[in-house]
Amino acid sequence: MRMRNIIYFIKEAMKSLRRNTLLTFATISTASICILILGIAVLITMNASQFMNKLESDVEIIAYMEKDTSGTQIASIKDSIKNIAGVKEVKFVSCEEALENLQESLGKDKYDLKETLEKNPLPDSYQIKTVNPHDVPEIAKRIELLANVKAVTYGKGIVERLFEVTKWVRLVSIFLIGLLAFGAIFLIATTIRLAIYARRKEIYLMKLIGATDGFIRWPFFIEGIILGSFGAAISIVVLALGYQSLIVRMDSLFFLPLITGQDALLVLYISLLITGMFLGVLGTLISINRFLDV
Amino acid sequence: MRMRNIIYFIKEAMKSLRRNTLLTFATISTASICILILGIAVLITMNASQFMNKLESDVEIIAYMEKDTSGTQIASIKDSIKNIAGVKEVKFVSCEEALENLQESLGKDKYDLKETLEKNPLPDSYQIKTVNPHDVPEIAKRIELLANVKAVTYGKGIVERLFEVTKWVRLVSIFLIGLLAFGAIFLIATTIRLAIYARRKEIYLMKLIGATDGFIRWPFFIEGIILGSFGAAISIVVLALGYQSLIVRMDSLFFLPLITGQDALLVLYISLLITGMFLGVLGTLISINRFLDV
Amino acid sequence: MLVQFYNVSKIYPNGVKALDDISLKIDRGEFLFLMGPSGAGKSTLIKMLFREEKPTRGQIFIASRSVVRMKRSEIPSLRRSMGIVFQDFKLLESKTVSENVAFAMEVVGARNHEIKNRVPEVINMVGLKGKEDAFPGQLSGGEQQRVGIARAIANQPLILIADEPTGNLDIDTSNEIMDLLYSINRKGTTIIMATHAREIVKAAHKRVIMLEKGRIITDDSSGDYAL
Amino acid sequence: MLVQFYNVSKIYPNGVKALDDISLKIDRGEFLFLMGPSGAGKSTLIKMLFREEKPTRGQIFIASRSVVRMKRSEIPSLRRSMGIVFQDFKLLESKTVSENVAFAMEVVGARNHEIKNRVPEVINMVGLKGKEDAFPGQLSGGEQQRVGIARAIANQPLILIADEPTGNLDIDTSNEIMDLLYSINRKGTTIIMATHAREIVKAAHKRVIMLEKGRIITDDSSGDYAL
Ligand SMILES: Nc1ncnc2c1ncn2[C@@H]1O[C@H](COP(=O)(O)OP(=O)(O)OP(=O)(O)O)[C@@H](O)[C@H]1O
Ligand SMILES: Nc1ncnc2c1ncn2[C@@H]1O[C@H](COP(=O)(O)OP(=O)(O)OP(=O)(O)O)[C@@H](O)[C@H]1O
Ligand SMILES: [Mg+2]
Ligand SMILES: [Mg+2]
Repeated sequence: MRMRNIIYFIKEAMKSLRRNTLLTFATISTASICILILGIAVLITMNASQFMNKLESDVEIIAYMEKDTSGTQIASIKDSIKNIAGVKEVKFVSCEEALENLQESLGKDKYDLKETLEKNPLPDSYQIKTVNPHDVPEIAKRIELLANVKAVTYGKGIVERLFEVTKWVRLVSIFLIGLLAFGAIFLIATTIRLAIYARRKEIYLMKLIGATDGFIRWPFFIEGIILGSFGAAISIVVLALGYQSLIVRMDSLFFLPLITGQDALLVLYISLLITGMFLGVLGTLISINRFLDV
Repeated sequence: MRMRNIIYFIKEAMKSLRRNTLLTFATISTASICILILGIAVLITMNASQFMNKLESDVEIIAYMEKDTSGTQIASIKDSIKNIAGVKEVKFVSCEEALENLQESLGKDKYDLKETLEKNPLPDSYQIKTVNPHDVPEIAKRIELLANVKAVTYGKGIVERLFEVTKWVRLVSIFLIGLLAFGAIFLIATTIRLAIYARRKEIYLMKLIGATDGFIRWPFFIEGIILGSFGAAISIVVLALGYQSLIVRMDSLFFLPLITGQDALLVLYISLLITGMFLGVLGTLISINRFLDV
Repeated sequence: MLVQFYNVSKIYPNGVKALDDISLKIDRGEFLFLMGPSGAGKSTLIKMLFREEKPTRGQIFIASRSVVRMKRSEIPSLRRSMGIVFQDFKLLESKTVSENVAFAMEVVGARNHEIKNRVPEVINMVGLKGKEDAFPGQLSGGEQQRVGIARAIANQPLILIADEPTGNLDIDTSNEIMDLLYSINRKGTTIIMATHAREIVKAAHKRVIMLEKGRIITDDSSGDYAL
Repeated sequence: MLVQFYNVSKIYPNGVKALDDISLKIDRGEFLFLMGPSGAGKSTLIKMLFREEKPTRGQIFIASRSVVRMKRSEIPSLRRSMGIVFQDFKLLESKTVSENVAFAMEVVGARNHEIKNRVPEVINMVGLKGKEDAFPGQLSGGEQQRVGIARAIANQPLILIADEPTGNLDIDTSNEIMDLLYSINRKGTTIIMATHAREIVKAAHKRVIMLEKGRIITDDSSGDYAL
């Protein structure tokens, strides 16, 4: 396509956007609402996913030692555990620390366990984290086989439940994002189709005086791009401002941190912009052809 | 309005729905997608809210007795606790049961605490549930003042966090439902406006040959009602089928029970139907007037 | 006096002066031709009668009611007292020929059996028997124009306003339509007709008003039209 | 031979037989009037030429190319070789008078400076100077019709097809437009014009084809038209 034509088509597109105000307004606002909702859904999913990763990564294995294991044996067990593929971190918890923790969980300063107990009934132990939390049950089984390991726990039951929950949350959110994306495509395409329908006689006439399909399509395409990206831009501004103020307000929830990485957000915003542009063109593409057959 | 007119307007509406297939299809599908998404959001919120209620209602106060409290004293403490306003349930846990529970949490059959310990270090206690979980900190304070109560715990810190989280989840979901509802109104109204825009010349002409505003409006209103409720009906069918199959599939998550009460669902579905109808009329109402001023 | 124009001027929002100080009286039962070159203001004058356009200056009375000061809610009843043939037909695209004619009667609240009888009758009068179920898009130009005429006469209006009603008709069909209009006129309907068809006007011997550049240049009641 | 019709019939999807076994030859440079009563099939015949409608039976050749068997992608170039005045004008509502005319030139890929020169020229030719920036909705019926004519002649087409181009024009303006068409014809453009204006046809002494009920009833090359 020659340069002259591109300029011509852009001019035509701008003119028609200005003259069909109702159609322009309807399409831009539809696009921005759809993309805003889609963007919010993606943000929520991103945050939920980060939170679930955090929950999952908290899952750890505790391996209890036999009561009469010697210091060197304990050290060699550490090496054996570290050698298991998928183990990320191994931390030693002495029996004294364990008692301290137990004391704490029962209510510190209320009962003095050490006072009540003549000797510490708890064993030394290792806390083990895995690279992939889903490997926990597998790795726990292998640690249990090591010499001098008396027992292994990892919140059996609870962990499986947690994984079951996160699996479902992920599935449902993918499904929802998919549904919203489909909805956005469909709604934007429908609005564009109605806007083009309102101008069907114009298209018909253009064909009658000899315009090629391409000649008619190009300005509509450019309109689609402008409408889609303009709508997306509006929604991105709203989303960015809203999310920023949410971050400030939810500061109290330090234990439930929101995604604040500017990189991740930037990627999201750019993707939304591209989505808008793409939907604008796609909507035009699937709508205009049925009016071109003259 | 006379009966004859109602019948006439309904006939006109049906005819125009049949003849403007593209507009009919666009409006129905927009309405059904918007209402489907709104319905899914409400369902998710209802389930999340039920889940959060369950989490919150799990919060309980444990009141530890002094070691040397007599049986009658313990019984009288129970009465004192029950007399506190807002207390729902009081359950006695003897020191033996408490030890059993501790044993369990350390890994049953791995350590025999009873064997290691010479005497039980744990006290008798009461587990207390409140009518409103948010009263827990307040009530805990009052229990602590009772005679023979050595200490009171209720997961301080964790409970406050839980309440903070549920507060935010509730806020965010109300906001989202609001946004989606607004989006649905706007998108449906926009589609209807475009559909009416495509027929603006017809309306203009009707006015020119002497039709009153009401005479023109009525068939459009009826169309709005039909389109809105038909769109809603489609989305309700999809929603009901989808949710039913989800209930079956998520059966494994017995600890995260979905709302299955047919009453609650029926109320939801009927509300969605009314919403659809209402949006159809509202969209028509705000759209048609600007084309009537001839 | 049925229609009175007092010093009516019309300046469109874009500054075009379409009518310039028009004063005019039309009697009940008259048959009036409006002539003049393209762009003289004929359609503008006609649009004033049923308030599609409002004059910029001046007063218009129809049956002693001021069309200019009329409330919005009174406009429908004004229009219902008239039958209007539009220069560009203005048919309802999504209704058939019968439905287009019936619609005009439904608007005035005619009874069902009246509509059922009258619609085929007027369709027949304009020579469109057999086209009852066609949509406007399936008709020739002249056929569409005649649907517009049928619609305008269906309600037996007090005033019939016709803007170039024979522009797309051959001479024979034109003559048939004119005969129809004369007979309606004889039954008491006042008719105002804008036209370019000199042959018709010459043969009619009715009052002719010539417009040019928005002004009345001749108002010849005798109908001895000559150009 | 520029245009050839061989036994062309057209039956519309609703069963109406608009053309019935039409055979016809039109030479390069001819000026042809199509006449006949309303609904005779004039517009249908015209629509065949630029393939707005396809014949149900028969063959049509224009400049030796079959219009019937033409591929979809060849249609634009066929239409670009023609100028078309439509019975219902078919102006672009959202473009001004100038833009409407310019658009027809942009479609054929004319250069910018050509467009800038030619557009005011043809607008002037049809007597619409001063209306360049008006939108079609701001024009009188006859002015709209002349925009359609200006658009059709802008590209100096090989064939000019005009469907009732003077239906909304007074006699003086009609004569000016006809003079314009004759001069275009003299420069070599073939003109096919459907009309009801007997005065024009009588004065022209050109070939006249009379249609009735979809059939050619007379084809009078002498132009000694009489009815
Ligand atoms: N809506 C409008 N806005 C601006 N100018 C207009 C409008 N309608 C008509 N005009 C202008 O007003 C003048 C008179 O127009 P009008 O339609 O009354 O002419 P007319 O006598 O009916 O002509 P014709 O015989 O061609 O139909 C013309 O110059 C026209 O361009
Ligand atoms: N799209 C269509 N579908 C069905 N029938 C049609 C269609 N277009 C035209 N007709 C019918 O075909 C016949 C010829 O129509 P056409 O438009 O060719 O007439 P015409 O000679 O141009 O008449 P006019 O002088 O009134 O414009 C008419 O009876 C008309 O009703
Ligand atoms: Mg006019
Ligand atoms: Mg025709």
